[in-house]
Amino acid sequence: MTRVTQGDIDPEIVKALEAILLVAVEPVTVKLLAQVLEQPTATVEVLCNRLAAAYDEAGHGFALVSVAGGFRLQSRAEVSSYVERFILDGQQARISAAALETLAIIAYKQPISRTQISAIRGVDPESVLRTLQARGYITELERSDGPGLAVMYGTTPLFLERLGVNALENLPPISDFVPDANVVEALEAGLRVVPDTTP
Amino acid sequence: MTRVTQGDIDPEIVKALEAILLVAVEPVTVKLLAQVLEQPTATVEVLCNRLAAAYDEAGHGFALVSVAGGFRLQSRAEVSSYVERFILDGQQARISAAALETLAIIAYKQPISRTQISAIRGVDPESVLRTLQARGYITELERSDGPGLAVMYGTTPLFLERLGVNALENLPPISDFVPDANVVEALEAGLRVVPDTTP
Amino acid sequence: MTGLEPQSQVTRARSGTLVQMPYAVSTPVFEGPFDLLLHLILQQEVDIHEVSLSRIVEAYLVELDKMKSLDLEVATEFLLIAATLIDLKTRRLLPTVDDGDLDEELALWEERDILLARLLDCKTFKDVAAVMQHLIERAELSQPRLAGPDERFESLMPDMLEGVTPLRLQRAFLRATEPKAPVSIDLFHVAPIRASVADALEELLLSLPTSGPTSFRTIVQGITDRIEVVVRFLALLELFKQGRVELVQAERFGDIAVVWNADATFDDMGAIDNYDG
Repeated sequence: MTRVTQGDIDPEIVKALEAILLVAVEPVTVKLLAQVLEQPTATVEVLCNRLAAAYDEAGHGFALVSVAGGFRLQSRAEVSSYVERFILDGQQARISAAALETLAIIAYKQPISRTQISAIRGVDPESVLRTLQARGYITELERSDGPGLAVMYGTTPLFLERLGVNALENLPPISDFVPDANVVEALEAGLRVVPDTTP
Repeated sequence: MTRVTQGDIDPEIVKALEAILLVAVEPVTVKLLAQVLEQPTATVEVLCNRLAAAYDEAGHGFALVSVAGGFRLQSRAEVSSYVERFILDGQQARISAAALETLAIIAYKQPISRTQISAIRGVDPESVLRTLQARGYITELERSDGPGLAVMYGTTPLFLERLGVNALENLPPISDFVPDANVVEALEAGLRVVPDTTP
Repeated sequence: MTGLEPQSQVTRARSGTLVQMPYAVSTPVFEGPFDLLLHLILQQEVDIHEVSLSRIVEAYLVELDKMKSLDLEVATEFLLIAATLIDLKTRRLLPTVDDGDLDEELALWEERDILLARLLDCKTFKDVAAVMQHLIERAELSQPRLAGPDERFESLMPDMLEGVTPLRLQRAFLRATEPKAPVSIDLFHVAPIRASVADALEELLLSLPTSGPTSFRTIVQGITDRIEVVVRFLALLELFKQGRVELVQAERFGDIAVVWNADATFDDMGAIDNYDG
């Protein structure tokens, strides 16, 4: 990394930059990077370009590219055939009940954060979000200004397309919901004053 | 990347390996990598380890680690403060002491039933089990053959991932935790039947 | 009770603590009877020579009170352990008594060994849990790559939504958002429990001398709080140990006959008055 940090830049900043780019799921703007790294945007811009060049030169299987107004790591085009094979070999065809529930919550409540989903389902949706995002059914909506603010999720046009629906407004309404019998029964049993264990 | 491909390995394979690791969303087994790269598993194993060492040596902000039975790219711990600032939303809800103790029992005694856990802890673990299952740390294994067909619990790959451990065998041996002599003595003294007549 | 009343209660409960703390189901300082006993012994707050059983009981009651719920399993386990402790204590305080019944003696030893083994188990997994916590904290310093393949590979993704209709999606949403029936819901109406062995002793000392022969079930008749039953049982054991009452249980799980021992002296009464519940 010494080649990247020529001049007066702390090598720690380059390390941090690489770490952030690795964990980022969407392209990261130079502005946001500058904020997190506490560096001038010009410096960050230069660093990103140097890093991209260094990856190219070293012949890594990944590349740092400028896309959609930000920087992101992606696999290198020349080894795409391997990546394709990997995706096809590791695929899982059917959606799980948990994933469908999470997807439904996002569809009806978007924009919604991971914490909010977790509060509704009582389950941390992390791995499900990974899957749904990898399949392109959901996406991170634009983060509000500044680092550390909650990522909000929403559904994609692909999601609507696969569901055969024109627009979100055309999803079946959920306002007239009445709990069905077994739910009411379960709740009633829970509230019974005398437990069933009495002989 | 030349240092990684010393010997007769095609540099293209290392590139492909890096590209696959970059697009993977969970640890990739050496077996799957070998299949996609069309290389012997032994070769892939060596390659992964060399790649991990090369990343360490070059001082990258990311690392290749062996966790939960596979390899994955992750951000380096030493720049965690920057990464945390970048993804505040990703904070895990802390796990309670009760849940952690139950998880420890399951990790070391699996497959284990709810009744068996209850016998060890003196507390019905039902709600804790539900929490742990909801978070994906434990799963129901096959039912035991005995009467009543008790549900048996075991830990999941996600549990290993969260602990940063490669396999159950890599957890510290339980013998390391058997209370030492003075603790045993203190407990024994507390429960002694015959009054202490020694001076 | 109609179907709608409980639902409104549950909704209220959900908007309260349940939803806000989905993982904090129970985080008392002491998680169960072994945990508490382990703590008391290892802190050497209790020397079994002068064991203040009431202190263990009160400490446990305080924890139960904090939990704002009373678990039958917990109460039962606690009762068993308390009984064993009293038995051990009695045996220690009366070393010169000729141990006539060898079976009884062996049974007590066995009880005590089981208790010891369980305490050791408890300690072992407590320590393991601490190490696991450390591992988790260390692992959390590194975040995994989760971005997945970029859009160039989108067409390769199998359609997981095949067969998923808008109606199925709606049902999944309703399933996900429907009020869940928490197990502890039946405890919301329970008022905070106030119970101590000292109070129970006082009550028994007032009633037993004049009541004539009675039984445990009669004493706890009409009492619905399990902990109220527990403290009366412990108070009876205390009186038994002090020779104030005779206890006879004809069969396992049978009722316990309670007979006041009128021959006891007034000195003993003083001792009971000082019982530091």
